[in-house]
Amino acid sequence: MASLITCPHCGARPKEEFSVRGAAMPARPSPMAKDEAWHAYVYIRDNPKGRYQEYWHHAAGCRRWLVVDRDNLTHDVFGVTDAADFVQARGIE
Amino acid sequence: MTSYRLASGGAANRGRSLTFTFDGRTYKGFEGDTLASALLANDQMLMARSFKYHRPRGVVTAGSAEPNALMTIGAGARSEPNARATVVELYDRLVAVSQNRWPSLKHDFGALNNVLSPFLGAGFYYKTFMWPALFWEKLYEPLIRRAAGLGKAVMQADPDRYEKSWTHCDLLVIGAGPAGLTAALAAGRAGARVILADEGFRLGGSMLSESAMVGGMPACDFATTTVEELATLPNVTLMPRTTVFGWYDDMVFGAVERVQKHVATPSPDLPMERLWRIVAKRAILAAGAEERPLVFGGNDRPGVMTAGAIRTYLNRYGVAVGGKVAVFTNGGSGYRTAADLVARGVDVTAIIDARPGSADPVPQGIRVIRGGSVTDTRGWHRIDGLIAERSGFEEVIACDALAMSGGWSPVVHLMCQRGAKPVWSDEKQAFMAPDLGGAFVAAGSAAGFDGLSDCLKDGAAKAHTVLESLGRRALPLALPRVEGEYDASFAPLWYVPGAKNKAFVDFQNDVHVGDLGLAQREGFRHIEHTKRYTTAGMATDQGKLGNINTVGIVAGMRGVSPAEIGTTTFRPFYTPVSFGALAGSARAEHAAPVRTSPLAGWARKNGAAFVEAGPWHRSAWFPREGEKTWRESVDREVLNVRANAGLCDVSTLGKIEIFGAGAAEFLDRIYCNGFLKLPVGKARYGLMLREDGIVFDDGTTSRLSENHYVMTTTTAYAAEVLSHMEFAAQTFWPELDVRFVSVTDQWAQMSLAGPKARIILGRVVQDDISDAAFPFLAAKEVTLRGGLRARLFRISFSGELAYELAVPAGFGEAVADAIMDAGHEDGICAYGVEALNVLRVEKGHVTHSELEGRTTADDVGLGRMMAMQKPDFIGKRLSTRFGLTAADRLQLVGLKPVEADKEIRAGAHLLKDQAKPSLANDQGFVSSACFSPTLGHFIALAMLKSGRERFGEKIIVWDGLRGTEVPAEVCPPVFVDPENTKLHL
Amino acid sequence: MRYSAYSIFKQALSGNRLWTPAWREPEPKPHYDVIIVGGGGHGLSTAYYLAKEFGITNVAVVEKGYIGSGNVGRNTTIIRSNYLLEGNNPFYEFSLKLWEGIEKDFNYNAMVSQRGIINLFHSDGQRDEYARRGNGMRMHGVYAELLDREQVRRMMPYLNFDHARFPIMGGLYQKRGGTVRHDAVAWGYARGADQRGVDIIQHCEVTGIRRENGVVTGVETTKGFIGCNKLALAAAGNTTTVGRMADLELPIETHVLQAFVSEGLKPVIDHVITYGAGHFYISQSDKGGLVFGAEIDFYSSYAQRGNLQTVEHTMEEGVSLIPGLSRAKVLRSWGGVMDMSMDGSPIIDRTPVDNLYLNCGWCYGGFKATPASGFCFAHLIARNETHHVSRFMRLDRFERGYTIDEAGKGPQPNLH
Amino acid sequence: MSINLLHRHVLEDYISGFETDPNPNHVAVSRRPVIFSVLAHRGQETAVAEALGSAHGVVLRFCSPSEWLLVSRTAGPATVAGILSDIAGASFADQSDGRVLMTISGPSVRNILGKCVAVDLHPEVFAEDYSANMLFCHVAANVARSGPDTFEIIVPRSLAGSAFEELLEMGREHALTRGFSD
Repeated sequence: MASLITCPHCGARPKEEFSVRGAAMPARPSPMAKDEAWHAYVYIRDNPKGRYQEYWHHAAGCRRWLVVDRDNLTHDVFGVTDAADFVQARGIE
Repeated sequence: MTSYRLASGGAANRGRSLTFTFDGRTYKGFEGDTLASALLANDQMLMARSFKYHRPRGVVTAGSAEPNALMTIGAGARSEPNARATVVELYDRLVAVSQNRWPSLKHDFGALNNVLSPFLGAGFYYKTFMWPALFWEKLYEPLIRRAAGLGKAVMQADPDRYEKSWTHCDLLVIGAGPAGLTAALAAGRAGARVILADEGFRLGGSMLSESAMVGGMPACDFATTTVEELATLPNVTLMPRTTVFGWYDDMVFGAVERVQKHVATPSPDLPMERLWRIVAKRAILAAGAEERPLVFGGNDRPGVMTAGAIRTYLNRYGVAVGGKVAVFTNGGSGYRTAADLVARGVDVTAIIDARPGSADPVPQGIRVIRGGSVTDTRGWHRIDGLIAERSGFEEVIACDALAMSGGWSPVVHLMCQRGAKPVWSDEKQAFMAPDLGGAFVAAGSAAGFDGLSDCLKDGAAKAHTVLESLGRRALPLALPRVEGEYDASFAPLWYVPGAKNKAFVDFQNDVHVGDLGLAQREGFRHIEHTKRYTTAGMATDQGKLGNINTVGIVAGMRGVSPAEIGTTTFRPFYTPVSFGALAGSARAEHAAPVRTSPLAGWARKNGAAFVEAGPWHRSAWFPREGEKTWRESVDREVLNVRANAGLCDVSTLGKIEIFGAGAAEFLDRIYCNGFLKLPVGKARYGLMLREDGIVFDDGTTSRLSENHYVMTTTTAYAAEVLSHMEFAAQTFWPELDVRFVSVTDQWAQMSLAGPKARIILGRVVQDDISDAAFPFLAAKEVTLRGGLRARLFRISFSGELAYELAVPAGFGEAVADAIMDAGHEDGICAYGVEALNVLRVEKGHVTHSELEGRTTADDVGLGRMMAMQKPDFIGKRLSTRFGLTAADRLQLVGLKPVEADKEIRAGAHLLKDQAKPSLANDQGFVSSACFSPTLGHFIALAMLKSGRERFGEKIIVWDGLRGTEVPAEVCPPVFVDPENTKLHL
Repeated sequence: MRYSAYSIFKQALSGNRLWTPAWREPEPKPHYDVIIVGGGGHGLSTAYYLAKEFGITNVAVVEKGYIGSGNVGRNTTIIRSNYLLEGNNPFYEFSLKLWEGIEKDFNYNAMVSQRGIINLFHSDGQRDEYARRGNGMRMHGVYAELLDREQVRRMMPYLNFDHARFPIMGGLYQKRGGTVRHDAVAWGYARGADQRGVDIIQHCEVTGIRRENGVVTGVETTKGFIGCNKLALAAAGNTTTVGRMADLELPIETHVLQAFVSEGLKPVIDHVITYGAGHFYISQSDKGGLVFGAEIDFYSSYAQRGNLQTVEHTMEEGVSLIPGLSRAKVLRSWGGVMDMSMDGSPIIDRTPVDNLYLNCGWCYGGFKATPASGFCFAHLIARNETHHVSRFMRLDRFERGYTIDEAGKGPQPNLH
Repeated sequence: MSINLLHRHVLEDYISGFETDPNPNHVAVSRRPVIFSVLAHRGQETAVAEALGSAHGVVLRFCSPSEWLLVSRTAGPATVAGILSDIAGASFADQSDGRVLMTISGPSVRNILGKCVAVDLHPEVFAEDYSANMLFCHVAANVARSGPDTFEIIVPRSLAGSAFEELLEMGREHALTRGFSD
């Protein structure tokens, strides 16, 4: 994972083409949500050891935001999806 | 003569003689020599001093694991410290100098440490040098520092070039010995994209050093023939002189190629070294095995070498390391060395075999002491004898070299760099490569095979397996017949009891068996603790030679299996890599790309001084004849803008084109102020917050048509803002139809500011730009005289009547020239970012000096911009937290010095009048300060506790760093034209 | 056994055979007053100060590996107190003062070497930021100097002054900054704590936190249940994993930071230098190795290893700053697992669970904090009240809007 | 007054005065190609891609599933803008002055580009007419294969000098020459 990310639009690309934002969970709360939900969204992190979904931006490529589904201990990658698809799937769940 | 060049034999090119120097003396060697082989050929066995005790040391290996023979190679800016003589390829006029000795290699004062060694055991420095406290830094530490270290870095800029390259393959084969060659051949013939990399300058690995016959020819010739065939295959890339130093995620390997390290006069068109990132679908590690030294008393004496190294010097380089060689072994390697020596006419005085018996063939007439051991050696700069012991009887055996063989360790380093641990094998008495699931496998002796024929076979077999997993089929390889191979098996012997002298496990760091025992006694029992406490394995060879003995010895002391002790962690780099190779071409002025403004040429013509602004070079001021300081130029520019007009390059601002039916809604949520009602043809200042309610960036956005906007961002945050918007569009509000593209590079943008701006601009623009037709905040496409389409925005950072004109970048210079011509009669000047900064401070406009990642909109007086009635915008919810709205927050104010001639500088802090400087009394800080030529004194913007309630208060601007305290009056932050009359002229 | 030149002399005469273990290897007792989870620098210093300063000696430090196996043994050894914000500056200054007396304090030579640290600046804006920081330090009585380009050149003539992409304009210099031998810190605290009765229990992994009626009663470990009156977490990169056992929700994301050491060289770099146009920092150890690093790898990771691109970037910055390094060789790289907090500053606080205490969020800056972190944490555990220098390092500061955002980067941990 | 509309190429200073007869490995810079960014709106990606694919006199460079660069060396900007205006669901921006187009060709082109990009340019992987955005000499660029040994590279104008300089440096080993193509 740390050397190459396979962008669903561009193929395998080196790390330097990307910037990383952080955890892809949870979703941005609704404007009406409680303060606690907003606090948790902005500041609290699950930070699991193991499987983890993370936002990566293919800044020097297609400029799409991606979600890299990976293991943060072994650095194995399970899949890379366009963030819009991820958000849509999360919405359905 | 103790070591010497044989009359014939070896692979060095005897037809080409090379001259080199070592410590100032001139020697001769041959092309194809290493520095070590050439020194040995000249009977120079003493090559170095050890790190701690400064003991005399010779070469102990013939490869990259060498712990002793480190030298400084080359002169001046090209000198390289800590080069291993065993891998330095000899070239003509090479200059080598020994290290870590004074005054000379032969006579080194540091050897006093050797006498003091009982007091300098492992970790002694943790227990002393504590009293008196001051003495550590003033006395002890400087002494220790001077004594420590190895070679000298010259600290001059490197005259040579470096570069980096990516490459991709189906199969990377690491190591071009028997297994590597057959693996590459099998895969290459099958049509796979193969890279064969080897750290040596000649491909062939151990076959270059062995006396066996392969396929009816000497092993060395067989290797050469195979390499020649590989070279004809277009899908095979041979990479000699290339060390694969690291295995990283996703089957990316780091490798360094020494392109010109062996060249007397480097070509300027080639790099000195080249860094490769190799992306391999599969990889085979065929790095061979490392021969273990034996741990016995006096095992570090110059002339004590591994048995394999002695064979390499003999067979590959035609060098006898001694005239009378003794052998101490626990396996077949020692016997093979004896046989090879005898075959070349070198005396072998005895073979001491630690085992009671073995089937290894003994060369005729050579005495074997079975079940014996070596307990000590004699000699100082070179071994001159050893003490052999058997069944309690000792004898002195004269020798001038000693071959030792403690068995073999597969070289599995690379396969353990990503977390997998090597696996102990009782059968092999060695740590073996971990099972990594097939993408990366070991072959040959790296996989634990002993014999040459097995290694040849295993290489081909592994290639077949690997190719199959890639869906390729390889034809079976006809393997050559091997004659005269030897049995490399051995019985374990971690250390030799009864040592009468220090028995070293880590030669370079001078760690001996006693140190390991001390570490155990003191509780440093975990192998990582043992390592860190004794420094075993922390030298430049990273324990390639000694770590296995350390593990074995510690296991013995603890009465457990080496499996239970385990190894320390294998980490990059396999062998040390130069900073230069890893940095590549990104250095000096090329450390990072430069962004050039389309108006750079215009600025240069007008005499600009440039300044780095992130990636950009920006025009800072435009000195004119007679102006002695930058301030004179800037003052003139500012006054001229306020009185007449000035032209400034603002092309570096981020420019983002925004399209879509959802764009208005999107902007309304991205900015904290309202954007839904922005009319077509108008620009609006906008403030973006982070989700935590802190200001992120500011800029203007103009609506060019119903669903088409153009946004400007600050120069510094252009990339971040675009990423942020892309993120929001994609993940927050995917339902909004909005698209972005950066057009920063498309437009040359210039700000024309000053009371005469309209008159001047009117001479360049065809359209009606009267105040009525083009009022403040108008934003429209216009046509320039000459027909060029451009974008014009009536916005102002300076507080003057001002326009920003954007034209296609290629025309920027022409248009800027035209404006300067058009404005000549009205006194136009070029002005730079320094004057721009003064103008904005005078006007109280904030930049990232104020918006520094901790300020809210309200802090900088823009709180009323936040349209809290909007259902949602980024930063809305968290902006109302208690701490972000507290009354004692720092707020933007202006400052005027009470005495007009006093200077206020940014970075100063604020104190109440009469208050003493302390954290408790700290009232805030000066964020921006400048001399205001308009007002004739310094002015500043500052962040002051509850600042807006304190206008009129006298405070102290405290700059302890620069030793000034300036009384100042707190005032509103707008110094010039607070009523904004000039904007609407 | 007390360490001294005399003890070395005496032991040498008996062949160094009579040295005794630096710490015991006890089996855990059924119950302790305080259990500290994490045998790194912070956990060990907490135990040491609990025993020495607050008289609480019935303490266990439980460590899943060997002591010092975390970040205290894999950092770049820098100490300094050149912080900007009120929430940080007094704390780190307190820590630096503790460093200055540490060897006598715990009778172990950790080789505190105050060789001076310089933060180089490369633009007017950066100079102003550093001036603000330096003046903040001076206000707190912490000496700092703002050096101009020529002053820096005289001190460090080998830096790239003439062919730099980002020319050096000057630097903020703290003479009292420097380096400390990192392993010795863990060992010195461990030995000091052990001598005062603290049980250091290695190879003992916490697998659960037992609670009854909202109060912690002890920990489940690979060596069985161990009871306690108070439980203190100092688990760095593994804070979330342990915290989850008590249902803590934390503002922490775990990242990897690489560090590097070169081959041994004769002394060439006397100071600690940080590059203002990048993240590169470097010093030279007493052994001669150049110890250096740069930025984190940017993605969340629990692996103690990094990627090649970051390695290369680090070297690019290194050679850009110090051209003479080009032909020197880097020997080894490694990775440390960082508990990055959401504002880049640490947390020393109580938790929603009574008698459970938290020490985390050190990001990549925890080493220099080791003494003060242990002292303040011990203070909190012993007295149930916050030490005044750590009073801003609260867990609820995010909710209340009182973040300590030294870098001004907001709630994205990999930017701090 | 009328403005003397002299157009200036950003690589003028890097090329004029350095021209030689092209070697086998050569990089040629186009003086004034027409380059547009094209964006497909939500749900229109396929339709826009199809429409762009059938446009004449232009070549299409892939940037993302909803973004392309449209390049023409023959048609004028007005013509291209006209074509694009007719495509429903597309927005576009003229980038002709914001992008620099260079063509590198020769027997060593893959060796040279290996030092500039991370992507595997083997013809089985990166075939003719394939294009994508990628880092090229530390700069975000678009790279397309236009022939067996020919690649077209589009870089942002402000960074073109840096990228071009580095390309030349990486080409030294293979005697890379430079020039304008027209």
